[in-house]
Amino acid sequence: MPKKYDTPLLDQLEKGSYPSFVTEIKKAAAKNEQANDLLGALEQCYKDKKTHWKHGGIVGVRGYGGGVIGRYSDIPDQFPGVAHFHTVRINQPSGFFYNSKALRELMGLWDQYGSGLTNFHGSTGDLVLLGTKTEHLEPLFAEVSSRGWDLGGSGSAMRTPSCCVGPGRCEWSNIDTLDITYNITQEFQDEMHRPAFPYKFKFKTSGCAVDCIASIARADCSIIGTWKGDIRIDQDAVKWYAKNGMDINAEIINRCPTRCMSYDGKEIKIANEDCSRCMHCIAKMTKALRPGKEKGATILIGSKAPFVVGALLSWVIVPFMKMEPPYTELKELTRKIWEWWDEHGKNRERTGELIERKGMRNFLEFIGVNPQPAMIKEPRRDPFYFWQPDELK
Amino acid sequence: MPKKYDTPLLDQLEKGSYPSFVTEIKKAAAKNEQANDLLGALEQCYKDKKTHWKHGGIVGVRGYGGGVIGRYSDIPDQFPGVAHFHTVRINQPSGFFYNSKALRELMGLWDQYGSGLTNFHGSTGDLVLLGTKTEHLEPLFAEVSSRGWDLGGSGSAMRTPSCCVGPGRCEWSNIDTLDITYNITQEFQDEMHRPAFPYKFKFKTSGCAVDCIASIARADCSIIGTWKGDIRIDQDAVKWYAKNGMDINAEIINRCPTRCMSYDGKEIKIANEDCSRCMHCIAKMTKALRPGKEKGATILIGSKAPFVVGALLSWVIVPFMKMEPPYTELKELTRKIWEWWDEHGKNRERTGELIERKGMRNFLEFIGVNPQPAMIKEPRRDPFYFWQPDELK
Amino acid sequence: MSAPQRKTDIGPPHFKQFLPPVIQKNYGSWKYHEVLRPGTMVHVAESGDKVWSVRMASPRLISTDFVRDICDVADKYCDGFFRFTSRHNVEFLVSDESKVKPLEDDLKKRGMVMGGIGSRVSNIVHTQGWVHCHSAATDASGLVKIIMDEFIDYFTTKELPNKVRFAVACCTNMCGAVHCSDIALVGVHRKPPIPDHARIPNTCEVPSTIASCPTGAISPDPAKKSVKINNDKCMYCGNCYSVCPALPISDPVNDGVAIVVGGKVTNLRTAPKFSKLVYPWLPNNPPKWPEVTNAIKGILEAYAKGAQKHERVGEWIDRIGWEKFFKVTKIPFTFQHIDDFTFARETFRTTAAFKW
Amino acid sequence: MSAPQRKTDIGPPHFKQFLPPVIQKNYGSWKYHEVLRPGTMVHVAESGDKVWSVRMASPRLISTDFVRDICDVADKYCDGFFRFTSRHNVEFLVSDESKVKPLEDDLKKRGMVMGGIGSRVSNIVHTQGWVHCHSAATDASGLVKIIMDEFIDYFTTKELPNKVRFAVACCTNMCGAVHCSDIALVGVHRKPPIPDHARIPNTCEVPSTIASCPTGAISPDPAKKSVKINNDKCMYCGNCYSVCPALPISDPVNDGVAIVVGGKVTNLRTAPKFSKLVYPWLPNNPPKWPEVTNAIKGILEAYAKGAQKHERVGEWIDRIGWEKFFKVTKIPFTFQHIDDFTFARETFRTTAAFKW
Ligand code: SRM
Ligand code: SRM
Ligand code: SRM
Ligand code: SRM
Ligand code: SF4
Ligand code: SF4
Ligand code: SF4
Ligand code: SF4
Ligand code: SF4
Ligand code: SF4
Ligand code: SF4
Ligand code: SF4
Repeated sequence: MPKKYDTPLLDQLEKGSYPSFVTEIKKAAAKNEQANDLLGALEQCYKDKKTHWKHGGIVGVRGYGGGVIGRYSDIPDQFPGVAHFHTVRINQPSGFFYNSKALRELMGLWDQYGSGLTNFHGSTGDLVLLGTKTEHLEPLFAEVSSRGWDLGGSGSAMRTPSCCVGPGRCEWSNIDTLDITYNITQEFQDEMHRPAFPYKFKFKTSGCAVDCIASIARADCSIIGTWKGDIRIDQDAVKWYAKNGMDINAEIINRCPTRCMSYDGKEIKIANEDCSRCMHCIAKMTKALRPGKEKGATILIGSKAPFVVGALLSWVIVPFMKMEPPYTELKELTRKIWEWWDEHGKNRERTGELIERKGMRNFLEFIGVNPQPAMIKEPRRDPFYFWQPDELK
Repeated sequence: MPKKYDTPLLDQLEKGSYPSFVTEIKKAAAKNEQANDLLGALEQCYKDKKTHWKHGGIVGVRGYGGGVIGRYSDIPDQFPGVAHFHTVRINQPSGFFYNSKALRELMGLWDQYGSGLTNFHGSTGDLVLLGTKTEHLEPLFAEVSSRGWDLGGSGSAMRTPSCCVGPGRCEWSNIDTLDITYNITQEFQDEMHRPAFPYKFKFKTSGCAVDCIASIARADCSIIGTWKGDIRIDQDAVKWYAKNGMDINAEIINRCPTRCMSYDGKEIKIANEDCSRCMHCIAKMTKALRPGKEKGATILIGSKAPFVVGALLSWVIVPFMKMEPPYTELKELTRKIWEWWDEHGKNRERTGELIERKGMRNFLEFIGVNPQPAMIKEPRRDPFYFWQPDELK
Repeated sequence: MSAPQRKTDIGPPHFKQFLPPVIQKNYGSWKYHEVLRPGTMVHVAESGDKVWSVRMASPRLISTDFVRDICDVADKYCDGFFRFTSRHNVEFLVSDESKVKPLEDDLKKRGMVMGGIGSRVSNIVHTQGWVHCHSAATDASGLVKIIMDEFIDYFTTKELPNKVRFAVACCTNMCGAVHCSDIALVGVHRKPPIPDHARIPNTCEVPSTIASCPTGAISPDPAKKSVKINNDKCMYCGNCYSVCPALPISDPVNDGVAIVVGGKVTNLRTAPKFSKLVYPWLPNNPPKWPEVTNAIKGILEAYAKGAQKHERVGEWIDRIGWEKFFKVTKIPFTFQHIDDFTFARETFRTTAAFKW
Repeated sequence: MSAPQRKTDIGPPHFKQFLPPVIQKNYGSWKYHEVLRPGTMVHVAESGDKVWSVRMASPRLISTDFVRDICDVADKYCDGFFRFTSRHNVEFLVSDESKVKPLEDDLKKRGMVMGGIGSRVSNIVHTQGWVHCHSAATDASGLVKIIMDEFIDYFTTKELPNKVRFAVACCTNMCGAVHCSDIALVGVHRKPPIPDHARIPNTCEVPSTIASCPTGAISPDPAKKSVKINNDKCMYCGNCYSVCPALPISDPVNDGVAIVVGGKVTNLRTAPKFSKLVYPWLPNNPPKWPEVTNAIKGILEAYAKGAQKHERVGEWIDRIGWEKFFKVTKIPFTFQHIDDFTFARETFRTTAAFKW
């Protein structure tokens, strides 16, 4: 494909030592008309300091209500190659693991049916195929699905779940993040592909409270691995850290949020009943400290971006849940939550927002969970609360 | 006065080693019909487990719109002595200082015109004369006012200001709490006696951040003394505390919220630019540490009880104000605040609630105060804020 | 006898006339103080002058005779000068050291109680209750009396990790300082008001009654020229009753006392804090409210045992965490503890780090 | 060529096929790890087996050729196995120690950048921007590129007190993790949308347009069969434009970038935190946004200098206080910093203890 546009502004973003997305677009542009026009269209945005994309109309593949984001240029005459430029969300494998064979095949298909540009990955977690025409959607889907790939979520549906690397490569994972993610994705295929919820619903799973998938900040259901029982201490390794120059008091003991640790210059002691399992000491002394042995997860609900009344972090709903396949308890809980949300949720009302609007009690009673102090940072301040008739005389 | 009622329930509250209000009522009842009937009426409440008071109608003294709380019994036939039982709020002297002569005189009048029962003091600060009949209000007022006493506030008016003992007996007072309170009370007599505000407005003044008058929790305008400059340290006194068994590290250094103190076993050092003037170290080592020398006050606005949307603590509005008679800056600020509140406040909307409703910017711009980081715990989280036309291009 | 010439807008007497000479002389020039006994402290001025304060409990609701007794004592030992504290205690201000001991002895002889200075329980900030208020869901003076009786030792002798400030309010208007106290009681209703349709048309202004409800639970009942209450929306605040007396809300069986804890006012160490709900309801059992004293006892003892020196109740709880607080006090955790009001979201736990 | 048999609802490929044998064998049995270099770490299994991860930067927006290059490298050094991280970096998973160094050398030769492990800046979580979104008030990829260029040393070599997580979102929808990042950028508008009355009647559904406005700034304009915007109420969120394309809100001069800081996600030490506003607006100056990089530099350097080991940006600020933060960074404090939204009251300072 010959160079079609001068891009003096974008060209400046090929300098500097970090790999350049402009170079990537140019690489694709060299053999792809759509990518070539994207380059021109993007330069135009840089010149005009504004976006040139219009609203997406509803486009998709047969039998699916989501997985494709429609997108049209507002200056299609200038850049016909991106007149339509829809993205296709491919559901990534758990933990973003790949091998070369599978991806080479997929990339080949994308060169054939799309712009040759991708996002590894979208911030929800999908493998995003970035930009194709409406008429390519069906053939592309036939090709990729026949090779074992499926679409991710979009619209008012369950969104593509994602997770941290977990047991795949991390010593702290208390749960099988990869399997949980795969399992619930399979279980809820229908909820993912055929939007029928009041709004989007996201799952993210982290193996421990380090939360390397940022689940607590951006998942309607955040699953975070944790443990019961004492932190396991290898006192020889403690000595090794001390010898290797770690200031154990400054770095560990004094930074423990619950002040439940002590160090006498030789050994570390932990008052485990006061430990909040924040992971600090374990993360900073991986050779010496390891989580306790009874494994499970804390289920937190509700996080989201700031629209409409400010961002939410997820709230603890089930302090401890055993996580063993087939994850029946989690699935039942999920279905209960969706049932309640379906019944009461307004259009474009996320689960967390609904809980706020209806009150935690209404939610907990419906899903059958008892009130527990772990659910709150602090009890209410005001003296204005309700009683149910059966609580009175 | 003969005993009129059996009070088996209240009698139980004469036991125990703490002085008993029941005994006090009985003392008054011995010579006063109203007090006698109060005893019976109160026993009735104890029996019925509910109040027997009705709403107060509007009662008062000529020329005043407040200062008297009207109160009527809902069983006047049973207890005619308290059929009316209005309280009279007498504006207490600054700091609750008295001498025997003045109070003997006042108590004499109250025996004559009222129940002989009082509150030293009401929780706003007034000397409360507890219970009299409508027809006694005028003569009582003539008597007390001719002897130098005046009514306090009630209704939608400025309420009786109050303050801590301050320079009267405290080594930490940075401002003359007693004089400020007297001065503003005099200045705003009209605003106090003739309710014309949207709702009540309270002033409370503390000499330092210890806040012994609880101003930050229950005053629409909280005036709290503070300083600039370094905390003065007497290192000999530090040694004296150490010698007398104080664990300076545990009690002082490690409890300093900003961690700006250090102690080498001999001397205390303070990084004053990091001190937040919380008063902990000074209060616990009064002989060794003293506030800095440049004196003034922080003005905080808005605290109140929980109705309607939860309690408020006062908010920092003016981080530092010099406080010298005649306190012109404070008075001007107050008038500005009232002007704004008068203009925008709804009926029964406190100043703090109005600031919340209209936004801090609107308030600050009107009163002419610039935004400063001291006003906030943290900046806003969400990206939803306004711009004024003159801030744009 | 004709009334004397009334005056208006003269304001309170100037405080200066009530300051003992030693205070006038050393006004604003105090250097330090020492707590000598739970009820006695001495303040030392830059000049070297001293003033002794002897603090005596008062039930706040006092007779004129009580005041005259104070006056007698003050005349005898401190030239008639005394003051009240912001917590309703009496402070005798003595400038002559030799009179301190005799004053204390005299007070003891009179059956008075001294204390409350230092890391102790002091007198309770409270309100009118059944003694004077139409709005009261419980009594205040009675509760104060039984609490102070119960914890008298913490006033007169025993020390605690820090001051413990109690407050009592008889309804959710919370006159006083309940919302920022270490341990506080507030009278609460638990049933919606029952409209008295016979009286409402004549007694109440319907629009302002409707407007008074914070939750929008009140609507017009045009047929009856009265109002209807949506019981599902009512949280029994009693505000409507304040506006319309024909909406009685008192209920001897279901009214009661809530306990909130962990508030503070002072800026020392940590910022002022609001009190938080720990007992949503305990029964009104006058005259002794045994359930209430018992509950407070559990809290106070857990605090006395668990807190470090200088930690206030709220600081102790913040350190150990609310989940641990409920564990050590064995207070049952209920739906009422979970905020469902305007700022609920700020109270939900947004971290996976908490204690079992 | 006829299309192959399409399948539906099969879900993603099972991850197991993509796990290298060493991981399959030691799945869930890792013991510890060591960071060897800024771009290389080794995880050691209970069995003693090891897997080396070599982490390489990616611009996220990549061509199929880039992916094929990765595949080539993976084939050569790690049997074709690799993964992406949750921050879009590539990780080559090597089970043969002898291949680690050659892999690193190869990547260097290809001009690739390794790093981001440990207490460093890592890749930036970001969004579509002008590359693909109709809603964008700024570009995302461009901002990411200039920031990573500017702070590349903190990716490849230099250490910081702890990890610093950047995020970029091109509009207030904030796809990504802006709301909980150490340092994040968000594209913002500053002028109300201008209704295109010609198009609205045919293009937009008036009731849902009105309903879309969080502040109630939109009302019907029946004469024009269109809508009116109350400019005083509009806070330029762009939500109405999402619903009605005939309400354009982009403005090349007044659109720009806000900076928020101090958020975190992890539960270590302190609870997850929201990011807070520090620069309400900086101009859109593509392709280099010098004002933005400059501003970030000021913040990052103040953090590097002021924070203690293991303190995240937000933890450092919490320790020194926001008033001190504004002082040391010299960022001007404006009305925009003071919250006036639903939870404003939680952000006002309710203590007399603050720093000068
Ligand atoms: C592609 C992606 C950004 C990216 O470049 O990574 C994206 C792109 C869009 N998001 Fe998003 N969101 C993406 C992850 C997120 C995330 C992050 C996450 O999922 O972890 C969030 C924050 C978390 C959350 O869900 O709250 C997010 C919060 C939003 C919101 C605000 C939702 C809210 O409740 O506040 C909207 C607005 C909406 O739903 O109308 C939105 C809407 C959109 C739309 C569909 C714009 C629109 O209004 O129609 C964007 C389409 C862009 C395009 O042209 O391709 N996007 N969006 C991410 C999805 C890729 C993927 O599938 O992997
Ligand atoms: C007497 C006193 C209680 C006491 O025993 O000490 C009192 C008694 C009443 N208060 Fe109060 N308040 C008293 C101090 C307070 C305080 C504490 C303070 O001022 O430091 C507060 C909390 C701080 C505040 O202002 O928010 C307080 C917050 C209220 C409220 C709630 C106001 C709000 O905005 O949330 C009401 C309700 C109202 O105004 O309608 C109220 C209303 C009332 C009324 C007038 C009841 C009513 O609705 O008509 C009570 C009359 C009782 C009676 O029969 O005598 N009272 N009230 C206090 C005044 C005595 C004095 O002048 O010294
Ligand atoms: C007399 C009085 C002021 C007045 O104008 O009446 C007063 C007087 C003193 N207070 Fe206070 N405080 C007085 C009410 C308060 C209040 C307000 C309240 O209780 O409603 C508070 C805030 C309580 C809160 O945070 O909830 C208060 C919190 C303090 C503190 C902070 C204690 C702490 O570490 O949290 C100190 C410092 C200390 O004790 O080390 C203090 C210290 C002092 C000192 C030592 C100041 C001095 O150098 O003279 C005085 C004697 C202390 C004592 O009683 O132990 N005073 N003090 C008040 C006595 C009330 C009473 O009868 O018990
Ligand atoms: C590979 C990855 C997981 C994945 O499934 O992809 C991962 C891997 C590890 N993380 Fe993470 N974290 C990964 C995203 C995250 C995230 C999520 C994010 O950035 O959006 C967080 C939360 C960030 C936040 O709070 O805003 C995260 C916060 C941490 C922390 C906490 C640091 C702290 O003290 O605050 C640790 C512990 C540590 O570094 O001591 C950690 C530790 C680790 C360890 C050491 C875990 C282990 O033993 O294997 C791994 C290598 C650390 C490193 O990169 O320095 N990881 N880590 C992610 C790499 C992203 C990248 O390319 O840079
Ligand atoms: S969240 Fe925990 S288990 Fe998962 S990768 Fe991070 S540290 Fe490991
Ligand atoms: S996990 Fe956190 S709370 Fe528990 S001991 Fe370690 S640092 Fe302390
Ligand atoms: S507030 Fe400060 S100045 Fe006033 S009495 Fe208390 S400690 Fe003294
Ligand atoms: S006043 Fe408070 S902040 Fe300042 S040095 Fe003393 S303890 Fe620290
Ligand atoms: S708290 Fe309620 S009942 Fe008690 S005095 Fe105040 S308004 Fe009356
Ligand atoms: S008690 Fe309160 S909530 Fe119930 S109807 Fe009356 S005003 Fe409304
Ligand atoms: S942040 Fe806004 S502009 Fe960027 S991708 Fe998301 S919706 Fe589009
Ligand atoms: S930009 Fe946002 S605030 Fe302004 S009119 Fe549109 S929806 Fe309303």
